[in-house]
Amino acid sequence: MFYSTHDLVAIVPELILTGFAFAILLIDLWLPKRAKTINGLLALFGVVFSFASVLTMYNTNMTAFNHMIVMDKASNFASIVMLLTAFVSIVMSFDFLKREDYNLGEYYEVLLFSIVAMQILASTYSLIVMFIAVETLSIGMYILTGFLRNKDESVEGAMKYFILGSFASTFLVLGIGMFYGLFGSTDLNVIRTGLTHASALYKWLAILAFLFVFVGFGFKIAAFPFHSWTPDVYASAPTPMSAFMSVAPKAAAFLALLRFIVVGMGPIEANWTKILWVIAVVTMTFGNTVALWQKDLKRLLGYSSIAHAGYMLVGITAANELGYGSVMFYLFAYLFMNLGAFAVAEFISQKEDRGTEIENLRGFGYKYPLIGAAMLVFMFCLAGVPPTAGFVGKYYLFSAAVKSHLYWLAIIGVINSAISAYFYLNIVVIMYMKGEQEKEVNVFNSIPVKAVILITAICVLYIGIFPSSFLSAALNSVVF
Amino acid sequence: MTGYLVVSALLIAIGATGVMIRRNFMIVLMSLEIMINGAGLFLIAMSYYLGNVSGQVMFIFIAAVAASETAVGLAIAVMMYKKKKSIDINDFSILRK
Amino acid sequence: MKVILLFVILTPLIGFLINGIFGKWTKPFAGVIAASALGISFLLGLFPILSVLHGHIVEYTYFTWMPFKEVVIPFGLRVDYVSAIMLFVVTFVSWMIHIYSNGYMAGDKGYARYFSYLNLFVTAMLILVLGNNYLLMFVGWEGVGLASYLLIGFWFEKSTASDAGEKAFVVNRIGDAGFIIGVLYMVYYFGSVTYSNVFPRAEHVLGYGSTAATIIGIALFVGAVGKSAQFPLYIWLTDAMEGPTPVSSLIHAATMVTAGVYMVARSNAIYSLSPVAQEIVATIGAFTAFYAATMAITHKDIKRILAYSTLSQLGYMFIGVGIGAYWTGLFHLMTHAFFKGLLFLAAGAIMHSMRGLLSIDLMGGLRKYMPQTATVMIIASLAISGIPPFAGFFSKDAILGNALEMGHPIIWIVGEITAFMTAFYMFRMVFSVFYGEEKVEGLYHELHTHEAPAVMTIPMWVLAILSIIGGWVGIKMGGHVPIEWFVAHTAPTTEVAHEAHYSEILLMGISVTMGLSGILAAWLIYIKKIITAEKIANMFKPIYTLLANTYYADEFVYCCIVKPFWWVSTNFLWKIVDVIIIDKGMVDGTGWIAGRVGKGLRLFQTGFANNYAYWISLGIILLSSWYLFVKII
Amino acid sequence: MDINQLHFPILSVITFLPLVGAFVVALINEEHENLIKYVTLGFLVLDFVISLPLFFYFDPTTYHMQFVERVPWIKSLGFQYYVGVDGISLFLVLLTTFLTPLAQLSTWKAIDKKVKLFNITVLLMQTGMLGVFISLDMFLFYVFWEVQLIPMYMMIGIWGGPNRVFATMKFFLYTFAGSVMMMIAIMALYFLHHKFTGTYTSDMVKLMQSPLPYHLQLWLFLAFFIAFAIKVPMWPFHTWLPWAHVEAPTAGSVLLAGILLKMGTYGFLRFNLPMFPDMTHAFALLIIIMAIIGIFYGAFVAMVQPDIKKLVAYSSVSHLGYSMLGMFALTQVGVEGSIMQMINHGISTGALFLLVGIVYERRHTRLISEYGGLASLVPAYAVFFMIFTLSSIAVPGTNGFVGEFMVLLGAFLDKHIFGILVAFGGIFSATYMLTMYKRVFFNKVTNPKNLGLSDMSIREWLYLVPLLVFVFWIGIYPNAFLSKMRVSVEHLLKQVNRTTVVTPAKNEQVSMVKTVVVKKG
Amino acid sequence: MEGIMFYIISIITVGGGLGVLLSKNPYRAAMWMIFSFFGIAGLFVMLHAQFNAMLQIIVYAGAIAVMIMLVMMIMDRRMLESLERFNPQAYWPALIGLALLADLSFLAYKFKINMSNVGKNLTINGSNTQMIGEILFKHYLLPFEVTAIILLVALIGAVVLTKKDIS
Repeated sequence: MFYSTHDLVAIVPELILTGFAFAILLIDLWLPKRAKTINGLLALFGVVFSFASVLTMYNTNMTAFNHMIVMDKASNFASIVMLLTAFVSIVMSFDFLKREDYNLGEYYEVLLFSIVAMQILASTYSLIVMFIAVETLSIGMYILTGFLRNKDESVEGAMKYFILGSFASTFLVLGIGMFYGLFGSTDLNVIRTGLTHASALYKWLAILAFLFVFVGFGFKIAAFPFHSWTPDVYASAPTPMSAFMSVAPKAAAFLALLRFIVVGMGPIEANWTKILWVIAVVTMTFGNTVALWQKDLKRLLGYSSIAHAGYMLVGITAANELGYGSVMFYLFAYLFMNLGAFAVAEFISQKEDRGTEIENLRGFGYKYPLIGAAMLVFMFCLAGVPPTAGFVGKYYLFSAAVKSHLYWLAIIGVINSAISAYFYLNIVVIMYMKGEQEKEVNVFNSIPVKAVILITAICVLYIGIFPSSFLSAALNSVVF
Repeated sequence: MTGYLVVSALLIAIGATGVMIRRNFMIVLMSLEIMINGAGLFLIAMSYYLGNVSGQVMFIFIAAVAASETAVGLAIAVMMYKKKKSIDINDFSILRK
Repeated sequence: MKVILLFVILTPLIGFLINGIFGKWTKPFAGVIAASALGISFLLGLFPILSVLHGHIVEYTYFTWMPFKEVVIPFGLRVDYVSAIMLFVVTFVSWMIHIYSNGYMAGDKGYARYFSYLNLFVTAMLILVLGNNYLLMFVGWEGVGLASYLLIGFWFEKSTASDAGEKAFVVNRIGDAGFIIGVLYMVYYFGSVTYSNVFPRAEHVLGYGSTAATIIGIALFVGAVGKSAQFPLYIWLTDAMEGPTPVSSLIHAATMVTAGVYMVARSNAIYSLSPVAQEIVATIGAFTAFYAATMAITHKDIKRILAYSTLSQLGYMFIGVGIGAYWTGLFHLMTHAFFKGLLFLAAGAIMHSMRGLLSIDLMGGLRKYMPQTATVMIIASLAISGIPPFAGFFSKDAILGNALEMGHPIIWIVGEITAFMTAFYMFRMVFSVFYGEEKVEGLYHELHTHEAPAVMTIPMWVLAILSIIGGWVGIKMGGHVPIEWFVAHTAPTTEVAHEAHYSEILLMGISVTMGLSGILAAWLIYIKKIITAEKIANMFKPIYTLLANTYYADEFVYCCIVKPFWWVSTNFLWKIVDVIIIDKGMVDGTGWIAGRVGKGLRLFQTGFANNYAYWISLGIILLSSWYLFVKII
Repeated sequence: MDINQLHFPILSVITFLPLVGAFVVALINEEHENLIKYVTLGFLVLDFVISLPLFFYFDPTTYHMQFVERVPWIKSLGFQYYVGVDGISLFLVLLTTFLTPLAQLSTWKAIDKKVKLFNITVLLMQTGMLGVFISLDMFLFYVFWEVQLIPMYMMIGIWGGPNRVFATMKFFLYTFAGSVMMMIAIMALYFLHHKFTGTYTSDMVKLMQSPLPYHLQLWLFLAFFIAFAIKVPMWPFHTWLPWAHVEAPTAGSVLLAGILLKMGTYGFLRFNLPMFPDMTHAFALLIIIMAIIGIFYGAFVAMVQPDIKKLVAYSSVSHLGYSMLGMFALTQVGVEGSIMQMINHGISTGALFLLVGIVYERRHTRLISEYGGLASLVPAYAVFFMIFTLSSIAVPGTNGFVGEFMVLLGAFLDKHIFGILVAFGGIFSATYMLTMYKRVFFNKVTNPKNLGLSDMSIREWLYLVPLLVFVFWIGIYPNAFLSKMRVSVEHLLKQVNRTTVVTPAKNEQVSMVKTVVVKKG
Repeated sequence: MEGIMFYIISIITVGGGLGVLLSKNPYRAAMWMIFSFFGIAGLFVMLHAQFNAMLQIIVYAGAIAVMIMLVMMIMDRRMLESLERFNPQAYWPALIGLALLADLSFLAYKFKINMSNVGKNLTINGSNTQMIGEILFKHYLLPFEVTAIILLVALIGAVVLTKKDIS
């Protein structure tokens, strides 16, 4: 068993990012303080090149490293989502880091390594690789959460994230160990073959193993009851990183979960759909109802991301191609709306990344008409109102459920989106309908952030009105 | 086999309980180590009973991961200490509800 | 002819539009415009009437109004024997009253508005009369109701006037609901509402004595009850006297209120099929005739006396159409239009010169100041009391005679008693107002009471003449009564199996006796003062109180219907059902539950890292133990 | 078969022209308020003018969709941009293009803050509303259905009264909650249609012929029912309406009452009736009972309202009860009457809201008790108010009568008792409207604040007179409208009756027919 | 014989764990932890995983424990010792822990795998290390490389989180 350059081709996007990460690591040492932005630009280039390589190889279908890693449309689609997220987050970070006086090269390094981990997570068929990738990514995230280390919240967030993340990953290891014990391998295809012919006892044990593995993934995608870190971490992390965390790791984890579930757990579909049914329902309901009481924009988005994870679980629960495709599409749509919303949070944030209370948005729509309008679009998008990407995404998710005759799941889903409309619209209310802001609120007047807000808003609308090509791409991507 | 698995289960449960009931961050960290070792034991036991060395290889990865985790965990502990001169995790609970 | 007939309706409509839209500028000539519009209308109307007299029924369809799959409703006008009479009465009396109004309303600030309303009323009334189908009749039916509403509330700054207008409209709406139900049934059975389609097929489709005919008959009669103010929907009419007196004269005496009678006569083909419906019509008519007359006896307000008298007379008309002798109803309708119109005009003249005072207690000996008014008033009173050769005698006699002949002796008796009371209260009024002494010293002087101007007296005289000669068409000539013969072309008298034969002379004698004795009684009490009215009132105190308060009908309606209704609507339907149960409870409650769930779940997020770990562990335990312990074992 | 007799994408043009207008207005500087108003009005009037050929070129002899445009939209699922009108939607489209400019004209003075945003909102709303009525693709329909919620939400929330936030939230959430149920049903319909016919389509015209088994129709019907019943709003789903109406600015109320509510009734005609014929028959009685309750309940509650707008709002509940009643009577005249009633309600209630707005603009109160004796102060206004009141209480000669009579007749021909019961509804509508009229316009002027009231300005005349024309046009010559909807309604009823056509007398036979249908799928 | 060994080592392992769980003093807890790690290493040896046993001692008992001790060194000793031992509501989470134990033990009891190759294939030429090396570099190259990244990230992270304030 020997490796060839062929194997390296499959990880070109990862390699590019790794290369750039190392480049930053080295160049950072010689950069004077005022030129630290070059780090960011380098990271941006890395992302762009990686993105370009993903696009060039979009239709490739290859496996490498003893089937441990593949490059297929699914992984490429997920890569696109992650790289776009990374791109936007990096753009959002430029001025942010300058303002916070934390303009360190390490930020971008860790970020790039995390993306590498995510890409690997998204493109592997081996559970153990998944575990390592998840951990790499998690560690990156712990670090980025605590990056503003002089801030109480940051420390606390990182601490919680760390404890809970490690806690959950133990169960992931346990689950992987069980699969290994049962089937002698952690390769999903082997597991699938084994499961197809497995005895009832094996199947039963496999379900339990599935549960433990799911703890790990559930933690990453913030499914109830493994969600508890989400709001705290989102609220405490640097805003660009909250944005990043709410999309990219989720995209990777969802794709990994899809692979694990669809490929590995295919034979016991009947069982995991039931489990996921319950989890999806609880997750949506939890996220949405608790979000009703939030006062802080970032925290609200944290809860809302729990809810959105619930919606996406609906797509997986549906257990059909449409469902998987729509999960991917939803991730793609969610990218823009959530990043946009976080960008607005950044826009209103003060020094030390504070001041993201919703109340600070009072009269915002009139003071900043364009950005206000964009926020309006994001809010309606998150609530799932057409003509936005969020609506189309939700439509497909629920229609997948309906296709699998999971009517109640779909109904609970839409009821939830009606509940969610309340708190999203409440933001609109505050922006437009509560009169002027009394106190002086200094916004973060960063051109990149504004550009992000406007461009994501346009994208949200564009995808909402002309979803066709994106949708076919998403639907075609999940043919495993 | 059951014996090893039970030991593994005990370690995981003890570690989990530690995470749940202890307030000292360092001890939480240790509990996490114990947990992951319990899981690692499971893997090694599997490896032995299957007659497949992959499990042992995996344990190496897990050890590496655990080490990195600990490194970061300790960094966080230092942050906490710097911030509040305390590593009681209950002192860090302003983010809630 | 087609265009002429259309213009009979259009002319008042044009008058309405001119005065209504350009009222600000036409104000000085509003009366002239309106009256001349009516004059033209009347003259144009003569053409179709002549045509009918020559035996040609005039019917034209102008356009299809509402074409449905189930029924096609045309806009067409029809003048036949029945509507010819109505056309004549309506246009002529209206014309007279328009002229009269020129004098009566002079100086009012709503002069143009008044005439536009009046023209609107005539338009609607003509549509009612001339429409060739029930729905068009309904258009007119509601249209006159609307005009009546507007005119009653003409002096809208008086709250009694605006209340009365609303009351009239709403009460009429109850009747209208009945009417429309009748129309619906008609569509159901006939697939048409056009007279020429319905009547010839009525017997074939419905059958004699069928429930269907009864239902349609009763439903339509509910409409008539509302419009013609029969018991129990009469309550609006007395309040309607809040309007200007010419309006009372035109709408609430001469024309609109008789629409019900016209409609029943019009629908004779249906009523003749249903003895039950006929019985109901006649009974209600008789009851109202008597009931209203009792109330007229005690009232002191001239217009209200006349209003109750109108109710009573309308009751007579319903007796006429109810017993199946449709011509008698229409005959009385016509004569009543003349003399009752005249009575109101005369009352108006009195009011005019008394600056709006109306109570008979304030008057007396007015004859000297207003001789012409007094004369016409007496003529009209004689007519209404059924004294030959005045018009009322012939028509009333025809009704009562036919009632007996058709086998309704009780109705006849009631009718005769009512005739006595009619004469009594009419002459009570005449004697109190025109004869005797001035009751309030110096009042007339102070008010500069004088005779009405010519523009008012001339129409009065015209009507007075008609009140005398108008009934002569009811005299048997050449073997048949002209009016009966005329009407019977369209509304033949229902044939009765056992027709009783009574001596016509005897019946006439009884009627006249009743009338005369009524007058005599009034003379004895109010002129001779053999016994004072107060004494009688004291003798029958409870009855008197009851009558003076009009049987407490308004109070009853207010306390038992209106008030509970408002109370239930406000306190139960709105404040409890709508606001609390549905809105707060069901709608907001759902949201509230979601909020509570969120508030509860929020407690999970304690902020302590340990606690977060609980949930993860618990999740694992719950999920896995479901499979571990429940699923397998 | 689809026809586009103009060979010109007229429907798209009228739908998206306001959107273009919104962009144009967005580019104008906020300070040029008058320019903004004129440009907006210009676009709306232009839109109306362009929509007129729809009326004149409409072919009343066919039930097929006309002025059709069809472009693939979301290819992977077969959704299309498919628009067209038939005799049912034609008038609602025209009503929209007609009413919006008038509503906008009414805001000339009433909206004094954020004028630019307001006008953009109006234009966007126009696009959303038209889209709902022209969509023939379920998905497209749903998109528009929800899209128009947003501008309405903004309109109530930004320019509304003191309780606007609560009202607008309630409006949005309530209708949204209803329509997401419809979303599920739309999805289910899409997949079920595939199950029974083998093709995926969201083409409404095709779905109307979809053979759905009885038990599946039930749930789908209910889901659509909830969405539309809330929108209509039928009793007891109506409680958002008084809130929304009272708090909304005049133009908002006009559009809400005039057009948005019609979407509910229109939805029933487009979805529930033709797609679920069995359920339509099964539920007809229930819905009719609800409609009748609504008619009376709306009237009773309207009667005791202290606020003019709230009164008119409750009267809407009553009026739309008529519309629902006529529709579910399932007779030709009933359904036509229902459509007429929609148009009438748009005109007369819209006008009433405009009128309330006029006086509100001057006095900033809508409480009946604050007024009195207005007839002598503002006669022209009083006359307009009277005429629209009459139209609202269905006095013959006005449009209201035509619609109400048709509904009555339709209901009566279905079951006598319905017609008879509802015939009495007119009493109460007269009561509440006239009582209000009396208290506002009659009697003496008691409140000295009213003395300074000025009568209607030319602009106000300008937007009320067109409505007046329609009051009498429809009242006197309804055939102009009826003839155009005749064939479409006939076809609709044929669809509704398609399963019961097969010997309806015997239950077994009917169920046999149904099993055949099931097996086919 | 083996059975007895197993029990002794198990008791050491679990006892160490319990020591961590219960001791108030973190220094002592760290000692307990090392104790436990040695136990685990013993179990590894029993499971024919000699390489891992060494790894366990070097990495865990050595590196990690030392790191933990080091970090504790820089902290205030009194603070560390004065911290509350348990959470205020420590009882029901302890119950959760017991439930978890029951759950996992039952699972362990039920867990059955194919045991036809017990103890085989774990060595090449009697060397467990060589076998691991073969597999690691031939089969698990990718995860190995990724492990490099994770360590690097942890390194960077530890630096960036703890180094002195930049300003």
